[in-house]
Amino acid sequence: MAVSGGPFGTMDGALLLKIHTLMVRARILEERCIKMGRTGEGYFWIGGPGEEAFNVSLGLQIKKGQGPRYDYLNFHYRNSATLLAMGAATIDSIRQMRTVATDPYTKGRNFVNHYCVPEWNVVPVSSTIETQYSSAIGTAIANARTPGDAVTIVTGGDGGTAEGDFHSCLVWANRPVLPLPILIIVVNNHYAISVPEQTQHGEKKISDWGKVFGMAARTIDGNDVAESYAAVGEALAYCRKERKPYLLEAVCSRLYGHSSASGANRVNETDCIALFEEKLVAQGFAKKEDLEKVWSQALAEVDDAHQQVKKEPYPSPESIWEGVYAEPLPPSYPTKGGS
Amino acid sequence: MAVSGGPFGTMDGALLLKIHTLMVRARILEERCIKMGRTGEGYFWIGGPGEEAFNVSLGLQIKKGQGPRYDYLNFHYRNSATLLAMGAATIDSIRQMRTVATDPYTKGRNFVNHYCVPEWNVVPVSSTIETQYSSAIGTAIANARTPGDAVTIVTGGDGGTAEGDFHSCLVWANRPVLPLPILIIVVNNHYAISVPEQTQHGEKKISDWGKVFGMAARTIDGNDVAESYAAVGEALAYCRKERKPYLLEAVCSRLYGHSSASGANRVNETDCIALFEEKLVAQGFAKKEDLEKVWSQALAEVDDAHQQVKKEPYPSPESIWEGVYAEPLPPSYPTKGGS
Amino acid sequence: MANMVQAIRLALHYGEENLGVREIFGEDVGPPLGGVFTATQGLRTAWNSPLDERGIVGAAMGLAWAGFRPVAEIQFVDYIFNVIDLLKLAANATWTSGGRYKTPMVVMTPTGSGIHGSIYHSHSFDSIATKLHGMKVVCPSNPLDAYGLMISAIKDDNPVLFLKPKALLRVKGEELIPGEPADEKELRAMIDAPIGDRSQWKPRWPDVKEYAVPIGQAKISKAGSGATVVTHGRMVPVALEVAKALAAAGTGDVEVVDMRSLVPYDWELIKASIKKTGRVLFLNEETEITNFGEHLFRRTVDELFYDLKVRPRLLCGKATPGIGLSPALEYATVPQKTDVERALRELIDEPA
Amino acid sequence: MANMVQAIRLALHYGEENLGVREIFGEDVGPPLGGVFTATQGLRTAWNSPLDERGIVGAAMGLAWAGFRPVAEIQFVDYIFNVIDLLKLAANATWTSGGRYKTPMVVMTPTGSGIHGSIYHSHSFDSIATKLHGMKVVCPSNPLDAYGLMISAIKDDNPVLFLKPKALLRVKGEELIPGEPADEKELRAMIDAPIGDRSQWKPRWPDVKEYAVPIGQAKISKAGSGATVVTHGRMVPVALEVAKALAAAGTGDVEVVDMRSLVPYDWELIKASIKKTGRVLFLNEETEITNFGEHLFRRTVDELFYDLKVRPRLLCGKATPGIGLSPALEYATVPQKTDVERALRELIDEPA
Ligand SMILES: Cc1ncc(C[n+]2csc(CCOP(=O)(O)OP(=O)(O)O)c2C)c(N)n1
Ligand SMILES: Cc1ncc(C[n+]2csc(CCOP(=O)(O)OP(=O)(O)O)c2C)c(N)n1
Ligand SMILES: [Mg+2]
Ligand SMILES: [Mg+2]
Repeated sequence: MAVSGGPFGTMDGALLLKIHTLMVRARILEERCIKMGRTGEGYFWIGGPGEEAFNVSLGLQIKKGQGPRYDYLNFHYRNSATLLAMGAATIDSIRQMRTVATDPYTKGRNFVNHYCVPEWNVVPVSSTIETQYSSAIGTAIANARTPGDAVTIVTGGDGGTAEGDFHSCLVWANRPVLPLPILIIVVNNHYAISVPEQTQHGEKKISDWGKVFGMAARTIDGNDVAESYAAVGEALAYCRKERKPYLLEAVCSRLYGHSSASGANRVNETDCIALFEEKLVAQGFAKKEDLEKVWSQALAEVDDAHQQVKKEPYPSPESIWEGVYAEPLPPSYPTKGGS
Repeated sequence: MAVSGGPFGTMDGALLLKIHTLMVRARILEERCIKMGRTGEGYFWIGGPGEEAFNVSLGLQIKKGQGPRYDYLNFHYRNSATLLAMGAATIDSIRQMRTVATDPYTKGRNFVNHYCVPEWNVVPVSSTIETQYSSAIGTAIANARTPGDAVTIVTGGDGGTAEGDFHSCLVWANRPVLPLPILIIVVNNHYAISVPEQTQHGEKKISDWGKVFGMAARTIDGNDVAESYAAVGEALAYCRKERKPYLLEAVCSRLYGHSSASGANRVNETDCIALFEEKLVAQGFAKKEDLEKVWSQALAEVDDAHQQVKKEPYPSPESIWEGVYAEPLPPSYPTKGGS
Repeated sequence: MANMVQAIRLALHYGEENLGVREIFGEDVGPPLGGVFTATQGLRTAWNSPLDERGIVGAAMGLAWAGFRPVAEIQFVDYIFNVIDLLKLAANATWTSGGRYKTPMVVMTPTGSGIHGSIYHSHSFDSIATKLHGMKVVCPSNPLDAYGLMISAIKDDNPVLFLKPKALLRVKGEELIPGEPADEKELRAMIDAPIGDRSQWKPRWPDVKEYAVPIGQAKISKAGSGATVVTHGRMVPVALEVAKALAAAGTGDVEVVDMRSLVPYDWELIKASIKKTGRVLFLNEETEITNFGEHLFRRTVDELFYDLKVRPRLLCGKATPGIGLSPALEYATVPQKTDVERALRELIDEPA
Repeated sequence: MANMVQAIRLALHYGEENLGVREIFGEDVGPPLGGVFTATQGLRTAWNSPLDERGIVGAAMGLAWAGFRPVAEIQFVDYIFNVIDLLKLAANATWTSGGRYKTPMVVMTPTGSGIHGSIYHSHSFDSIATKLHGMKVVCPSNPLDAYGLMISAIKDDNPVLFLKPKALLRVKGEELIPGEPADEKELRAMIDAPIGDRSQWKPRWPDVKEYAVPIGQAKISKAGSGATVVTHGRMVPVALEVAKALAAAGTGDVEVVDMRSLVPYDWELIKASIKKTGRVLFLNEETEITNFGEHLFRRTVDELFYDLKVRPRLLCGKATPGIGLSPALEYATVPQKTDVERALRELIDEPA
């Protein structure tokens, strides 16, 4: 039986195994997408393998729903495990990877892991680094104006903190006339594509940006489930109650490099799932065989989904005209592409 | 005779009186420009009355010359006293205010106090708030690459620190692979046009931005000549020697409001010249009458210059085509403004 | 009659009371100033932002996605060029999300020259604005249209860029806004903040009514059969003045089309006018290398080549890096009345 | 033969050794990557910047004013839209300063579609680029021109925007760069970094020679007398392929004009070609509402109306908010070979 206390504190076995399953499902899904990129079934791949410990911990503690009484999520392109933890379907990411018309996020228009879920306040993920830290200002103002405990969450990478949008987010989050209930997350994987963080960033820790305002800020080991789950819980509780900002830096691995552009090959960094499984077994929360079953089930899930998606149609050429505006295109809008 | 030590420390009488004269000349010049705006002899006015103590202290300690072995100056539109301290002619500002062709900074094209002096490394002042903090990165890299003790100096306001360019400047100044010899100055007059600093800025002090990097940073009373002169000296010495950045916040008055758009009326804030004169007299560095003579001489100087400028021609319509490129316009460049 | 800033203020007031506008913000937009041109004076939901255009547009996007129908201001269009990426994101969010997200937000900003604004208070923005596909772009030439376009912009479920011609902001209208007091002194006393201390001041709002100028509808400001001028914003009164003078002198019968919406634009109305007159001048303030008028010009040649009596014309700004402050420089750079006269003369006089 | 990234790399090498280039930088521009397309691999003065386009362009401006002749990279033109204000400052500094400051800097950036780049790796930028008056804008269609244009860009005393067509970066040239080894395998072994650990690697540079393609000079890529296509960058090989096929089939004699420089552009050459053929198609990838081709189109009508046998044409991208990833979407949005064929057919077949 599970040892109480220990490395997982008050987290119970059911929660731990739920987290484990989500982490594995996310990993298997990303590995499938990488493969689809390699075989030419999809194009560019970018995603979150290596961030599952942190991202699942985040996804499970979000107040999910539509409108300003719920959390707003301004994500970047590595939050697949967060989406799965929120309840997203594996198949939808495979749809986006294959660019089929049934891709519910972008209709086959955007790269994989560029989500958009209005029902859960997941605003459109954009490839433009750091702009989500600017739009997060707006969703956080909406949360601030609305009675209740909903907050805005924004995620991005270490490299992106060099952009002015990160500055804007910090400045606006700390406005004396309206402090914002916003959890500002930076996932530090120590690289921006090929550029090592320590060559370009003079901050000792990214969370040191909080010192300017004396704001709540912390750096954690995002490869550790227990630390991540507790830190996200604490930070969210603070934002929800105090209606103030919190800066959370999570140090994570980047297990398949930056993206398919750099080969998407497995690298030798800490694997948060392996680490977690070791502890689960050591503490008696699970047996090795149980955990292996989780992997094979996740694989079967992805296989099924993949088979299904292969039968689905690609978007039609004419569909480019859908959604230019919220209403249909005016009849005299130029659509010929010239004369 | 002058009291040694006292509020002026080691500054000698000659230096103090030189500073005083420059401050007065700058004030009189700005007041003339304000008047020219009112009478329709010029258009928009913006400038630096109230910042003379700090700006003269800065101007006198610049390593002046052309090229990367000298200091680069990335100024905003309130540095008139710095320019005069560097040796600029009063008449040139009046030329710019009247938009005559002899305006050496911009040929009658830009607002007053938008300088540009290639011989002294004063790069073109632009109305766009905070962009000088981005171009300063480049001039500072040039200084860093060049043996010697030259540095880059950049100035701007408190409000502008909310822009991302301020962030870029801090990040690049503190890059581990190439720290920059740059004096990053923020003149805090507590307002951005009509918006009070304390409503929008959660930092206790603007110099707290230095805490992110543990960089040298300080806030001073920019209305005080002795404190300003010493602080600029210390900060410049640090940058020159250590080849590292320094963040200096100078709290100053905004004696005629934001600009002519807000009326350019005198407001009730500390007047650095009055303060300085009191101390000069109290410490025996000057008599009241001597100081009054400085004012009347400055007025005469401005009167003469103004009379001269009135005789000078405005730029010709065709001159709009000069300087589009570094070389003459290619013959087939479209110049008709349409068909 | 209300001038254009008053008209915009009244529309924003109508918007916050009746159309769900919950946040109006930007640099100096809240008290005490209420906007550098006073367009937001006295509004209940107007507030000051940090000096940060990226934060302003980012905030507007987020608020739009949350359904708050924000109206954000960029203090001058000259200072919009560091947020083109964010405007693009606002414009493409609906399309990118496969139609699932709406981005109902208004970004308003003073545009154009004519106030001795020098290099950074004289910019026009039409060609870039019309390239932010998914964004609607409007530009009124008079207070009543400003009122009606702002109400449409607020109600629209797409992002709308509302360009305010700087030089027309203080020009009074010729038609009353529905609900506006007939006496303009009374209006001023009701809604203009007093000079000096205004900390205790509150506006008394007239009971203005909904009046929408549909986005995408141009207007024939003056009918004519001899030639068409297609223009917008600050150039409308100039074109009208010239057209009326020609009519009075009996030397030309010019139709003036005020586009009002740049995108989507009223191609049907423009086309009908050109078909009728067979002669057309496209007129705007922006510089000539890649000018929005060139798009209209090209489409005219594409679709109306055989209806044209003479080749179409463009009159616009010179392709200089800026507009100089000394008046001779500005006048040589941006079309002036005499330039419009000359262009129209040539257009009319050319044998068919 | 060198491909386009190799050609650019050789030109930059020539620049740092002979033309005073002292800083080459941008995101991933230095070791180990040497640029996401390897355009800066092995260069002595290439270094990595923070992930901050504003800092990159700001640094370039400051370095230019200090005489360091920087070459800065924006990783993709899709990520240039947050620095338009800074590019404008770089472009207007000479004019604003009354001609006293020069701003010799190069900003290079991959442009256009054709690599399944989806919404943010498919942008074109021509119309905004050509509106940054004071900036020069070039865009090569083959390695030798890329080499020659980069050398001219480096030598120029004005800021130059160097647009690199993404889809052509790996396409080999048909002409040798002066000094390039004849064997392309040898070139690769000399200047391409090895796969895997490259910490010890150093390039062996061939002794390339100065070769400048003057900015402002277009080129006739294929002569013809029946119709003119004016194009640049990625559309040049497409136009050439179609033109050659038409010639081979004896169904059309098309002249292909490769602009190479967008601003200042070679109006004399374009004009002469249109005068000769009387038929012209402007072809580019960018979206159609306010498209740089529309500027050229308008000028053609202004100056060559009576030389035209039939109305001029524009073929360009559709005015959608983005270019979709699924191939059918991209192909429906950006001109493809079949579209060019159809447009040229119509142009040629229309009775004069
Ligand atoms: C504005 C912008 N600039 C450049 C890029 C190209 N780019 C894509 S990902 C990336 C690195 C991001 O690094 P980091 O912020 O650390 O996030 P990570 O990918 O490591 O999670 C870059 C430079 C971009 N997408 N957007
Ligand atoms: C990018 C930009 N946004 C807005 C403006 C309009 N503007 C001119 S001065 C100013 C306030 C500047 O305040 P601060 O930075 O405190 O400097 P100060 O004028 O007080 O010295 C504003 C908003 C501008 N010039 N540039
Ligand atoms: Mg990273
Ligand atoms: Mg200030």
